[in-house]
Amino acid sequence: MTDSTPVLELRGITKRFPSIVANDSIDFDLAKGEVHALLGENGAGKSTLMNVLYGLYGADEGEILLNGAPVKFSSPKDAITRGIGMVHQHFMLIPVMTVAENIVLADEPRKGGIFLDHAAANARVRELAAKFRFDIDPDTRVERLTVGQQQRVEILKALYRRADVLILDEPTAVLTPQEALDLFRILSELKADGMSIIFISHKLHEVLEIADRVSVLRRGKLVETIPVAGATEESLAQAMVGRAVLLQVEKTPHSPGAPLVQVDDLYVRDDRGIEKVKGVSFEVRAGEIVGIAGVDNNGQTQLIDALTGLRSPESGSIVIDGEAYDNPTPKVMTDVAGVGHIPEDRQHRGLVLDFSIAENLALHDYRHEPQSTRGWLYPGRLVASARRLITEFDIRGGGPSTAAGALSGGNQQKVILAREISRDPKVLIAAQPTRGLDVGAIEFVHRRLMSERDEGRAILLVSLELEEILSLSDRILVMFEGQIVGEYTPAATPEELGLAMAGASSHEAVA
Amino acid sequence: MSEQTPKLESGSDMNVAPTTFAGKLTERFNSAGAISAVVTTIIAFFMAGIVVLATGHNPLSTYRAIFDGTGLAWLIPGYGDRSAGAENLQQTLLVATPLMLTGLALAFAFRCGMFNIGGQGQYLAGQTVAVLVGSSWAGMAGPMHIVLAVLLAGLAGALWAGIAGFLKATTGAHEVISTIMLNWIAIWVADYFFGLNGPFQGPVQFNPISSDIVSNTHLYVFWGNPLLQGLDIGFFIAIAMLVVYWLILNRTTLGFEVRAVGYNPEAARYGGINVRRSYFMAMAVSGMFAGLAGAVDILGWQFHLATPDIHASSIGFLGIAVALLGRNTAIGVFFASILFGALTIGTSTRQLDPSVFDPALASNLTLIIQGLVVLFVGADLVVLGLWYKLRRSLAPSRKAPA
Amino acid sequence: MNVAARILQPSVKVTGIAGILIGLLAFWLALPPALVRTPVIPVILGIVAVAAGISVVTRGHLRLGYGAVVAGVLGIVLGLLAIQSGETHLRMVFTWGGLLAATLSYATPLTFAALGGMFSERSGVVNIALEGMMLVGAFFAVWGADVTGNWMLGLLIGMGMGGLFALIHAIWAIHFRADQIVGGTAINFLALGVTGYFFIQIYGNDGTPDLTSGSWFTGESIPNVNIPGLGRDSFFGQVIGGLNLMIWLSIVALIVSYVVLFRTAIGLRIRAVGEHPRAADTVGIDVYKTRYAAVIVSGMLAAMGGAYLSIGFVHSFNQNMTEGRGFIALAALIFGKWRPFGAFAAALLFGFSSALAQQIPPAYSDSSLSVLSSSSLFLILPYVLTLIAVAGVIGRSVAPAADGRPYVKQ
Amino acid sequence: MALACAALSIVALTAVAASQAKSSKPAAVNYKVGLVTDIGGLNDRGFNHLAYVGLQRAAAQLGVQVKVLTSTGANDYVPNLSSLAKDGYNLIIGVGFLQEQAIQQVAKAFPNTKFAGVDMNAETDFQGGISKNFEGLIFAENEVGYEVGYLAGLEAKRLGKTAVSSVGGIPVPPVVRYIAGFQAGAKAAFPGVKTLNGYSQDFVAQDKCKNVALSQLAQGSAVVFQVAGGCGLGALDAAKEKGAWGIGVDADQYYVNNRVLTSAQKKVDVAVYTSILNQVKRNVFAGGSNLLFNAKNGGVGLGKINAGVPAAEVAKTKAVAWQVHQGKVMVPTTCANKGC
Repeated sequence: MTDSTPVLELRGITKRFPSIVANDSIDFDLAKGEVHALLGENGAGKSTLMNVLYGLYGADEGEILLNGAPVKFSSPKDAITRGIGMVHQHFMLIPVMTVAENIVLADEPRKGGIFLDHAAANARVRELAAKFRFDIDPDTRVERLTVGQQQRVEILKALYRRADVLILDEPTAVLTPQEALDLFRILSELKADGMSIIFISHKLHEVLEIADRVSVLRRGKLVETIPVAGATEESLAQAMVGRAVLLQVEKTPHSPGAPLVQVDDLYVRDDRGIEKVKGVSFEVRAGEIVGIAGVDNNGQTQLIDALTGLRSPESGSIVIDGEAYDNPTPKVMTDVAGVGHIPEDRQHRGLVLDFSIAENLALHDYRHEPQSTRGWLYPGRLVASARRLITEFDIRGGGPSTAAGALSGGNQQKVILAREISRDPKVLIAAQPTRGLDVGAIEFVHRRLMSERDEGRAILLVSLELEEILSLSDRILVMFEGQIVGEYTPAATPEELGLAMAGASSHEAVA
Repeated sequence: MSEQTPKLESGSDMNVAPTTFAGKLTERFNSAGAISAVVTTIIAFFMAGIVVLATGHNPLSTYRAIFDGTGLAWLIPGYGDRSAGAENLQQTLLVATPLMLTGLALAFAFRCGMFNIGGQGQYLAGQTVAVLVGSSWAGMAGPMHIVLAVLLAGLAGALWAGIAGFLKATTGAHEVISTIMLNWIAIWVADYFFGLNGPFQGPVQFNPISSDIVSNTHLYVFWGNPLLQGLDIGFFIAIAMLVVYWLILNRTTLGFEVRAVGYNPEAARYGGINVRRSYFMAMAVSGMFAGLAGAVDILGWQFHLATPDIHASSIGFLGIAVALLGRNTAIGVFFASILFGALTIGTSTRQLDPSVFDPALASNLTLIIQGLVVLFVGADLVVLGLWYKLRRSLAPSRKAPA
Repeated sequence: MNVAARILQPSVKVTGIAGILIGLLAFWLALPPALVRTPVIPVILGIVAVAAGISVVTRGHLRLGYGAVVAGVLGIVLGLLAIQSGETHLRMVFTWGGLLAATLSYATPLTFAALGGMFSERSGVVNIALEGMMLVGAFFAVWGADVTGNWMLGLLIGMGMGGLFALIHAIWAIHFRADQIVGGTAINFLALGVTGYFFIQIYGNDGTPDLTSGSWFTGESIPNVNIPGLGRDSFFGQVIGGLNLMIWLSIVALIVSYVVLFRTAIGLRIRAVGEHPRAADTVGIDVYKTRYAAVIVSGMLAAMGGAYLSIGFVHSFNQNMTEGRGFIALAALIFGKWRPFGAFAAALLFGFSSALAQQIPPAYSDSSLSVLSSSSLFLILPYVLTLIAVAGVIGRSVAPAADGRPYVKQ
Repeated sequence: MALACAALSIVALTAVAASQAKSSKPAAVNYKVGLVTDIGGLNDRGFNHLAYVGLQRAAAQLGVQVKVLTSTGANDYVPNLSSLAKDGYNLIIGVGFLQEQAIQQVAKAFPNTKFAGVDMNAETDFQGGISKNFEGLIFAENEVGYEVGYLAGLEAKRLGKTAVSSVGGIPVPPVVRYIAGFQAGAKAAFPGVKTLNGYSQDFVAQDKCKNVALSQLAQGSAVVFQVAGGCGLGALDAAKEKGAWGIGVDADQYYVNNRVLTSAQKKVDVAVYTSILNQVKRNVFAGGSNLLFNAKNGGVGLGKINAGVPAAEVAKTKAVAWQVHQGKVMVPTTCANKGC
């Protein structure tokens, strides 16, 4: 913040997409050695702006100045050669290649002009890793690394290319709190080394912790740019959302009944044969929501797969409403056991996007009366029952024969909710039920889950969003590396949960 | 509510690209409809015309001559030679019949997200069984015998394709590779069956030809001279199968499952559909259509199998082009098979005047046109884009003076 | 329990592999030079192999177990068949030198095409059009050699045309984002039509002319390489003494492909584009250019395979002379797990079984099974083997992650 | 009866030779002859092509109007034959046994049109009997096979080799007859010789025949007899490559390369021409029967013998050929010990 010319300056950047103006005349600057946070809700235009800066999109209007001189980036290559590095939200790493190969890609050390110099590549990576105290073996294949380590590979990629501007796109979204702390340490070291950093986030406390200045985007427009010193979570939230922060879900006191889900000592392997669920036991009773918190990829997916019959458990037992299901199929779990399932990826797993709403709503029931008899299908009856559900669940954007793919995310999720709930399941498993939805849709889903709980269903909620877990659950289980490492009440603090999610067995471990 | 705000960042919710082949095709075809099928065909003919021109022939008179040979003109009252037209049309429809069925075979597998290149082998399995059944049990009543031969041929096709479906379902073997292997296996097994010293070689000691099927298993010829390969009721079997295809897909739970798996196998699995069973069933149904194609050819006009003919046939491969141009719909397959049937007959040496276009070249021209059709089906969006661009560029110029 | 399972596992694997080997032994013993003449031995060995397979299957290693079962059954059947045939004829069939030379000649076009397919698929473009590109290479190599009077130019012209057809495939796959299987199918149709059309237009009823052969610089066909010092009748002389230049070139292409793909920066980039095009794009690799280059190289390599067939081996062209070899090459590529030496091994296996299939029938000409002497049944051997291999004895092979997916630049 | 007809054709062959000398254009005759090929097409370098040559000669020398139709699939046979019949062609010649059933059907439907079939034996190939408006044009391939086999045996002996071999396409009757004759001839000239035989299962793909031939050469064959049409050119190529002898088939294939020992000619062109000539000039037609073309009437015979063969052997071979011509050698039509 000492130099008068900013390292980087964006002037009047406008980027339009067919249906929306994603960036509307945005000004932004970055000083040397500063961490400048870019804050905004999903869809506010943060990633678009960074993609423009990184040469992935061309801006419709405006200009980019680097050290005071205007530049034109038509591809990431231009941005890279000018010293801009980016750590994407979804890592741009090639799983089957080694750390070193990933890092040197497109700027490889060579022998004799064409041959890849593996030794030199490894040496260079070791050297960089040592400088910033990264614990990484250049010869390991990236698919074997933890998420935190992969992120460090991404940062090394930028450092290897001698970036002096580093863009981090929601870097903590996939990290445990502990890993996030590590990241912050790394960032401050980079900063001390003279790196200028753009830090994109929608988490207020992180911004306050790491950034020097913060720019807030809302619906494609820059709302304000202020120094972090003096800002508060409330003021930033106000600027970010533009209205009062969202309502807490009204939670009625719960009165749990008989246990409907009983899982005992369950072991599950993933597709590659790796044990992902290791001896999990818990129960969910009628009329309660049990939340499973945890960082992504700690066995939640395999646990749900086992409970819904998508994956055979290695050992252990699953009992639904008193009946044991040893090796069930999805059909048995939905039809016989009465388990409803809101899958975590609604577009790839929850819906057949090319199917109509009516067909999607019938995805379980097409094989039963009255939708079909003896294999003969009655499309008219599918449409009739779809009409009812469309009204009941307030699905907007089309009629029974509209393709599900044409609906907005919120309405797609309503189709899934309608399908699962209308079958009157005893147990409802909701995985990431609000991921990628906007505020209104989130509210709808939350309210509906509460009311289903009150109807007496046993609900298992799996989410990566701590806030969601805390505000909906009656009991909270934390999953770490395939095991349940703790049970909490909704009164627990995010910090407590965060520690458990990071695998700290007790408070001493952190100190 | 903020529902209306479109999302761009986190999910690009609105337009996730379909993950499967069938999904992609359908997405394309839904947006395209019949227009692009027609445009595709026209462009293919245009490009082939350039080839014709480049090699020193007149494309217009060539196409005219081809058209005259197809017999389609018979449908236009008062045009050309009626009796020759009728005979040509019989041949066109006779060729279109198995194409319709192998086209359906390909289309059904497509709808389940699979590319069944094995139509040829399944067709041959059907032919083989039809010959074996048709040439045995001479005493059986005709209609019974025919029904039995047709059913068993369909079953043979289903089983042959089912192998590929089973392998895909259990071991994940890619159906493109396994069906190609099964084609060759079918060809050499049939070659062994009917070849010299083979177990089912016919009565002529040295000819690698099967026995003839008994005459009461010949399908009834309803148009033309039965001795001269008139049009038999196999044509109606094919038409009936178009309806069956539509019904299975749209009116049965099997069709529902097949379509769901074709569009999105993951979601189908989450919905409780047995995806592996769907793969197997889809291949089996697909093979059944191809097997029926074999049966109608044998019972309709071929009456026996000679091993050199086995190697020369390409009905199954043409089915690929038929299904693609027909957009995997029953009605599309109908028109596409007529088109390709007509092309085959229209370019035959007996139709094409050598002074207009060398018939030996013409059959290759057919292949080129088929290739171009498939090529432009693949680039459907491009075709459509050009079409809309053309329309846009025409529209303002008309409006301009106003 | 878990510990016990872990200790047991290796021995299960050993049993399975032993089962497969015993099954193969059952067949081997009935052939020269061992020439066991009693049916007892293959039957016993085969049963042992099957038993081993079943025990492995029951212990959960399905793939390995079924492999051993299949090997055992094949061992019994083939072993018994071999015993049925005349000893002298068997010796003739298994003049290993001739058999291996035939293996190489069948394998070479496959090797070229499979290597070509590897470049294309490693960059993320499925190339089902190898067949068409081979055919185009075969025809235009003859045409080029005929017109220019020089095989080198012929080869170059064939490769150029193969590259041109590959370019069409590339434009469709990369820029139009057409489905790559549909596009490839179209190229195959087109190649068949175009080569047939020009073949008849140019050469008419007489077929392609007799190409003068032999000379390195003036011949119209690709010369054979006679290695001095290797006698015609020695084993090595029979196998490699007079191989066509293209066979040696295919070995060179194999090694070069390996080095390029796995030992150079270019190869790293090609593989990156095939695995994760967006990642490659974000570090500044031009995904489109890389894919174009890889697909065109694949067309040129496939065309070399075709050229070997036409101006290398038989010195003429026939309509559809590649007869589905492109698809076999694709299978070899998958069988070989998208790796050069794996694909080469698969091509050799296919070539060997083709050579064997063609040479077995004469062995039965004076046996009680003389029906087999003219039989085409053996010709299913390579296809059955490929089917079994692809179906899983080798395990599921994983394609490059972005294979077949068009890349949309943002 | 068949022999009687065949005897007539000798005259015809002489006429061919005579008219070839001066090729003045004859007056047009109001006689139309159609030819339908099988799926091999006109450029099969085998009997379809030779039949076409015969047809062209008839057009040039007899002044008949001709038309040729090629078949691309089994479904073309009947329409091709019948469209010619409908167009008023007087004689329609089908080539190849694949058309047997089709020609039977069409002959029934057009009793006033005459049909002839190359390689179709009217006496054995048609189960239900054949109409009187059909004549078969068949060949004694075994006789010429014997002649070339004899020369091959002599050469193997001279060169100190132990074997001669044949590469068949698909084992169909003419191919088997050729090979049977070949093996008998070779054994007659060199009793201890081994006779190898293999089939490529293909009439087109040259690489398959070449591989079969290469393996035979590796087993010590001195002479490779190709009996596989276009595919067999690969066998001749193999023989040349390994410095052995090749023997051509059907046509005189001395032009293929300089290692062609001789050719076993099956004069399909002559047969087609004769059949037409019989009709136009003499009004003779072997309805319901065959015209047999054999060594006696010159319908099969040796091609050019390579200049590299010692004169004594050429003389011996010609002597044997004369014996065959005289009918003094009974040549088998099937192989001993099922050897082919």
